[in-house]
Amino acid sequence: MNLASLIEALRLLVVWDRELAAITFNSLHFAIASTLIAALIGTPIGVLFAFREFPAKRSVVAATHTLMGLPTVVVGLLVFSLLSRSGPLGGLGLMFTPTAVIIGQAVLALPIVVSLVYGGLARLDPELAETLQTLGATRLQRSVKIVREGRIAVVSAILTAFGRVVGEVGTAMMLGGNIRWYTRTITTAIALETQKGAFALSVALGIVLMTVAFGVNFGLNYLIRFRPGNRTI
Amino acid sequence: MNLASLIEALRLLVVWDRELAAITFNSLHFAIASTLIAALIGTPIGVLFAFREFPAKRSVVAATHTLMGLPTVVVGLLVFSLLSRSGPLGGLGLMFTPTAVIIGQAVLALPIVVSLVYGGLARLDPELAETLQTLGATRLQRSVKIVREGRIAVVSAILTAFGRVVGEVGTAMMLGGNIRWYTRTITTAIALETQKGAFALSVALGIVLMTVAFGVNFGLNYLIRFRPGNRTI
Amino acid sequence: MSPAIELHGLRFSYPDSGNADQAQFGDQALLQIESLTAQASEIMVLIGDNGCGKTTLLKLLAGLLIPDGGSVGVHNGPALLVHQRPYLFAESVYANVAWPLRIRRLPRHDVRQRTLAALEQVGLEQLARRWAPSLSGGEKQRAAIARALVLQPQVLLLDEPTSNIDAASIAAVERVLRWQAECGRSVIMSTHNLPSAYRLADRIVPMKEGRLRPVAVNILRGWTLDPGDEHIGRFQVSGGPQIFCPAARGQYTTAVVRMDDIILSAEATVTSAQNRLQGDVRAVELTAGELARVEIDCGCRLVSTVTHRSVDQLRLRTGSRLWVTFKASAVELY
Amino acid sequence: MSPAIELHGLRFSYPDSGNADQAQFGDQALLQIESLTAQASEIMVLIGDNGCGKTTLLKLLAGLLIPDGGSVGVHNGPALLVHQRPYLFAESVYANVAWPLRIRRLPRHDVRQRTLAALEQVGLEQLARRWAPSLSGGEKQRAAIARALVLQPQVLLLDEPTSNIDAASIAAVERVLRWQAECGRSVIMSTHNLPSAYRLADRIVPMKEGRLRPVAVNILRGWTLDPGDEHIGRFQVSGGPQIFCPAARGQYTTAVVRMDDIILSAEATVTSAQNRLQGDVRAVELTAGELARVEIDCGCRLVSTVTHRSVDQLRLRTGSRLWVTFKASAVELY
Amino acid sequence: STPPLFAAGRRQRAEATRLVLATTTSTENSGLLAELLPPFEARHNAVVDVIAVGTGQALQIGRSGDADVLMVHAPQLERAFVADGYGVERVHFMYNDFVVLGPAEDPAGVGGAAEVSEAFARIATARAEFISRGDNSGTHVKEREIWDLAGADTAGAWYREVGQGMGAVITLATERQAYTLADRGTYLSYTGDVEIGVLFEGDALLFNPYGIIAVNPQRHPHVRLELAQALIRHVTSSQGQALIAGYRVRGQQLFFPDGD
Ligand SMILES: Nc1ncnc2c1ncn2[C@@H]1O[C@H](COP(=O)(O)OP(=O)(O)OP(=O)(O)O)[C@@H](O)[C@H]1O
Ligand SMILES: Nc1ncnc2c1ncn2[C@@H]1O[C@H](COP(=O)(O)OP(=O)(O)OP(=O)(O)O)[C@@H](O)[C@H]1O
Ligand SMILES: [Mg+2]
Ligand SMILES: [Mg+2]
Repeated sequence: MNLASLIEALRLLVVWDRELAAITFNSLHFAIASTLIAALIGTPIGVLFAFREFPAKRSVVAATHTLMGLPTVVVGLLVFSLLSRSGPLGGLGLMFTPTAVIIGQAVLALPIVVSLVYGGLARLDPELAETLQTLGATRLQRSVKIVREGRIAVVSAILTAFGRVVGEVGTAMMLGGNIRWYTRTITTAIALETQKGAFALSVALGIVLMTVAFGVNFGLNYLIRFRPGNRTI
Repeated sequence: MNLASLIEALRLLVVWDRELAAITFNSLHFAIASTLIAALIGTPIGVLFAFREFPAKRSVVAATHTLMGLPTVVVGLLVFSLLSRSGPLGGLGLMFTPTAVIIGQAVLALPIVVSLVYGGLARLDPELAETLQTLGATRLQRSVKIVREGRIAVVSAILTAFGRVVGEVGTAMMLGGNIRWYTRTITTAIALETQKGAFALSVALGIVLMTVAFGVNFGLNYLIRFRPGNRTI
Repeated sequence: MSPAIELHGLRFSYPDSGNADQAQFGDQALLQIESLTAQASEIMVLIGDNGCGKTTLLKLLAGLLIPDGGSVGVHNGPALLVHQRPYLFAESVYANVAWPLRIRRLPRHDVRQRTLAALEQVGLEQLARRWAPSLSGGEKQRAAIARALVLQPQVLLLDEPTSNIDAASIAAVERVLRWQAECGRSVIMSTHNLPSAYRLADRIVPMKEGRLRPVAVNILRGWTLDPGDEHIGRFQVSGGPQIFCPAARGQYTTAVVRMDDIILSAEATVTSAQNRLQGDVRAVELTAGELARVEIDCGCRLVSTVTHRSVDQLRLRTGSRLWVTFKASAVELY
Repeated sequence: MSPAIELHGLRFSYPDSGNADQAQFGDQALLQIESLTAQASEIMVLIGDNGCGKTTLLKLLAGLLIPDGGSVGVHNGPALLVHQRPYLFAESVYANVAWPLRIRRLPRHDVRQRTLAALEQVGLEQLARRWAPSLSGGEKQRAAIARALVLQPQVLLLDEPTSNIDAASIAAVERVLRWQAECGRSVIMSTHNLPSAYRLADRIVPMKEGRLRPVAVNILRGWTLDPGDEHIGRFQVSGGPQIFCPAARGQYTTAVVRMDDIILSAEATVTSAQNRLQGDVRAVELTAGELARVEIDCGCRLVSTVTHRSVDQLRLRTGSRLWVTFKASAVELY
Repeated sequence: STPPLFAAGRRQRAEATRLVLATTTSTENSGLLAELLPPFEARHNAVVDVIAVGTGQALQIGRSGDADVLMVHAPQLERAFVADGYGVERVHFMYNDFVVLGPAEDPAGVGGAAEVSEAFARIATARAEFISRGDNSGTHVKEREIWDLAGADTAGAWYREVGQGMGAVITLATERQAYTLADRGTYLSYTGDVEIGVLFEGDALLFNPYGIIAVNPQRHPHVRLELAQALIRHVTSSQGQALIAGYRVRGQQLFFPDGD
């Protein structure tokens, strides 16, 4: 890598190349969809972990925490063996489609959401749960309120999952196949361009990726984290 | 992938193949070393973020949080451009050595440790910091105590970083080069074997990876998280 | 009147409190209560040393802890607990107090009205728009009480509601609690503030090391009369006799006669003690340690302890007539 | 004696308290104090309504908040604050209390000795091995006090140290604080417990809406004498006269004479008021609202308020002799 | 050095000289290098660290000086590499060939084509799905060469550029039942389920020569030129050539010695 590739990278960004746009769109599409799925399923589970006792909870929590580190290639392998033509769900023909990537990335994001939501909420005041119970809230209402009180933890969990998923390359590559115009994402493209020795596009894509991540984070942080004193009745 | 590869995978595990052992050792070596470096540098920074005010703190914190999602390939690219023979640190000849991988993975782990430590500690009781101050603790003593009080958050941050690093493939591949007996890790080996269509070894390696992650987590969880009532004087 | 709360054979220990804790009370449960009932319209006050189990008992009554044995029955809907260190949601004071109503989907207008009314009851109407975590200690406590009041619960449990609260607000809180009882609701609270306990309680239940002690006695309701004299006061027991008490300015509603200071005699002997009432023995109960507990009806119920020997000498039986004598200074006003 | 704490022209507001808050006190600072000093060996007690700024002032004195203006000077080392809702570390009670010593690298033996001594002072020696978060409310409060005492700070700040604490432990805590003052240390505390305040305070500083009010007066130290009479008591002011007070059993150490109940006269008129003392005017201070504040030395210092007209009629000047009269019931014992 | 708990590597690194070989994936993945290198390592007390990447990246690594010697199969790119002064000399030492893979039904009728350009033209006409490596690898360069010759327009959804290694492309082609161009070595050593077969082979255009190049020490002084040249001598020596000729996977010869 040298100065020339950096300049070329900036040129690509300024011109906003059509292919760059398509790749960025794919990355966002897959990451947002999968994070959303993981958040919808994972947040309630995290709340459950934090405020309910059940047998073997300790082990289940530790297991979930471990699954946070689920290697992308393992998830790739797993989902591959399900969706492959020779696998049980082969008939759906989902292999190497956007859907396959989204499924894989959701699997990746789920334990992150669950574990971080749990971790954050478990540190809330133990009297919160008692207060909600004594005020006669239903289970759903309690969960909603707990999430609201622990919103920093929840948002940060979801953002972490998004960051992980948008930046991962293993499942996107194994399940999407890095097909141009179709399943190619920023990270698989970077991997490809690096393979080719074409660092300019890699750098441009890297910059886009970081910008996306920064933008999303700053926006959400601003919206949710830094408005504690909402004083309207 | 089919039943045959699964059986072959189990055979490899039972026999505990010499190469499997070397690959596992590499993975652990790189991940532990890099996580340790990131923990030593990142924990104090996280404490600082949580309990000290400084200009533009909001932005710095949000930026760090974003860097958690630093794509492995971007880190790979970055460290590559530094360590390459044609880069500023080329003279050290570190490219395609374990050291290069450890540097890359430490870069990857650092924002994770900082951001999660910060996130966890920021949720501690605001009176903790005041109590430490009024009891006359030095800055170092305060930090140590805060980390102790927030040890769940800190341990979980470090474990998360470890999990991320042990399961990542981008930097290990780009900086280590997947050299047999030398820089080949579980994840790069999986990527290689999958390329060859050799799913058996992939699966075996995947199982080892998950076992490592589970083992480390269970152990640490047990040691630190679940002994709150240490009643000895 | 049916009991609002019934509790029988209750046993409770914290699960992982280890042996270090248990050592304190031997091998027995941390909390062990044979029987306790609270009536509707009654204010019951738990008092006792730190760690005697007041908070634990209240949490059991609120259903927040599950007893190891025995039964806890709350009639007329669940009991609502205001914690010793209340948790306020990270939103405005108004939103905190309105929340229990909002989750019950009450009309917006009702929510507003009842919330503001509750805030006014605890004197926080000025702070409705404030962000709850920034309240001062006592303001937080009062906000939590308002958040409970807004639901108009049939059984209200309060854990040291008046600690951290200033005198004026204590009066306001006491007024509110008395009003709750008058509306037919039960109030059970713990406190270390004895004056407040005497002023409020229909029944004071002392606790010690996880056990109930005999309820406090000789608490007389009424009003102080214009002293007339500089150094002696008079207290009109409602529906009962006037008694002499220390001179005191201001209005008091409660007189407590110290049990040990009451002298029983068969004849009306002349002493310097100002209070001399004739009454009938209603009950004699021999207790451990050579002492007996005698309950006398002399217009108002008074209880005294005497030795077993005195019981024999005075021939104390249910129905016996006798004289009850005590000094004005044996009376405390609240 | 040099002041342990000096404070001048202090102004403070919370940074993002928004306009809703400020509205309360106009555009002025939340806390605004012209001057306040505390001596070594002095116990100063802050009293006032919820939200009047007691906690804020204590945090400013402890250096935990930075004033917007003015100066806060603490001599003899930093002031140590025990919070209103103390934070205990998630470890044993012993470890909590020992921690401040351990970080100062004291020898193991000293740590042990001083820690156990501090625990004993607050009556928690039995619970040394307990895990701090599982303590009851009052136990937590006392553990936090022990953790501060162990350092033997020259200036000790306590925010409502006796709320949540049972009567016996309050007595223990009061004993400890008095001992601190006797050892030449300053104690500054806030409380809503007026009896405790009167018993303890060398100076009571009332606060209102972030401002200091004139300090409370007519607080006399001494001891009660054997009553002899049933309905009148006597209180010996230490180094001063005996005064008549309501009959009361038990030992009291403090008598407070209600300022408004003191009558000043040029002649020794005969009234039913029991207390009649002759004294010299030490100061006359005309205040707003047609009232004057008169300080009289009659063996003990007493302060009374009279109208401006009375000042003229009685020709009150510094040095004038006059009679001070008040009823026994104008005296409160603590 | 690895501790005894985990099996030790081939050789004690400490005493050996390190030579970095950047190579195309086919040589490493097929297992050839594991046969070819040990005798060399033993003789020179060296460790050869093999970095298996696409030809494009291998050349890039050589350009940045992070490898001492390259083993690649894109003659045009190799010649440019040497011409630009990055390599000392390109030495041709073996070859194999490319084959066209596709589903057994052969919907485009590739099997009947006379030459490979016609086969590609038929795929384009039928708009049958074709998986392209799309990664500047030797295979990709060859594929583009054939498309140009066939004069076909590859714009369209049927033509899928995936930008992955040969093995992954074979997997993809299997999953999608699509056509692709692969080198015979990788195809034969691919051990997964392959539900596509060789439909066309044997055209002279499908000749796949492998070259070995020492990185130029004038550009990168740290390069171990002598050892690199010793390796080049080894692979072109009669011993080396015999090892290449003798290497079999499932009874099939993958590479053919062709030392200059
Ligand atoms: N979670 C817990 N685990 C173990 N022991 C506990 C726990 N909570 C309280 N205890 C212990 O149980 C006993 C009773 O506690 P409880 O809180 O009911 O006392 P309390 O009467 O409310 O005291 P206070 O007046 O100080 O609030 C105490 O000894 C206390 O230390
Ligand atoms: N962090 C904060 N941000 C904004 N306002 C605050 C904050 N903390 C306290 N206040 C407000 O400042 C005022 C003074 O609070 P402070 O806690 O000093 O009162 P206090 O005298 O200690 O009351 P209490 O007796 O209830 O403890 C109150 O109106 C309170 O609501
Ligand atoms: Mg309690
Ligand atoms: Mg306060």
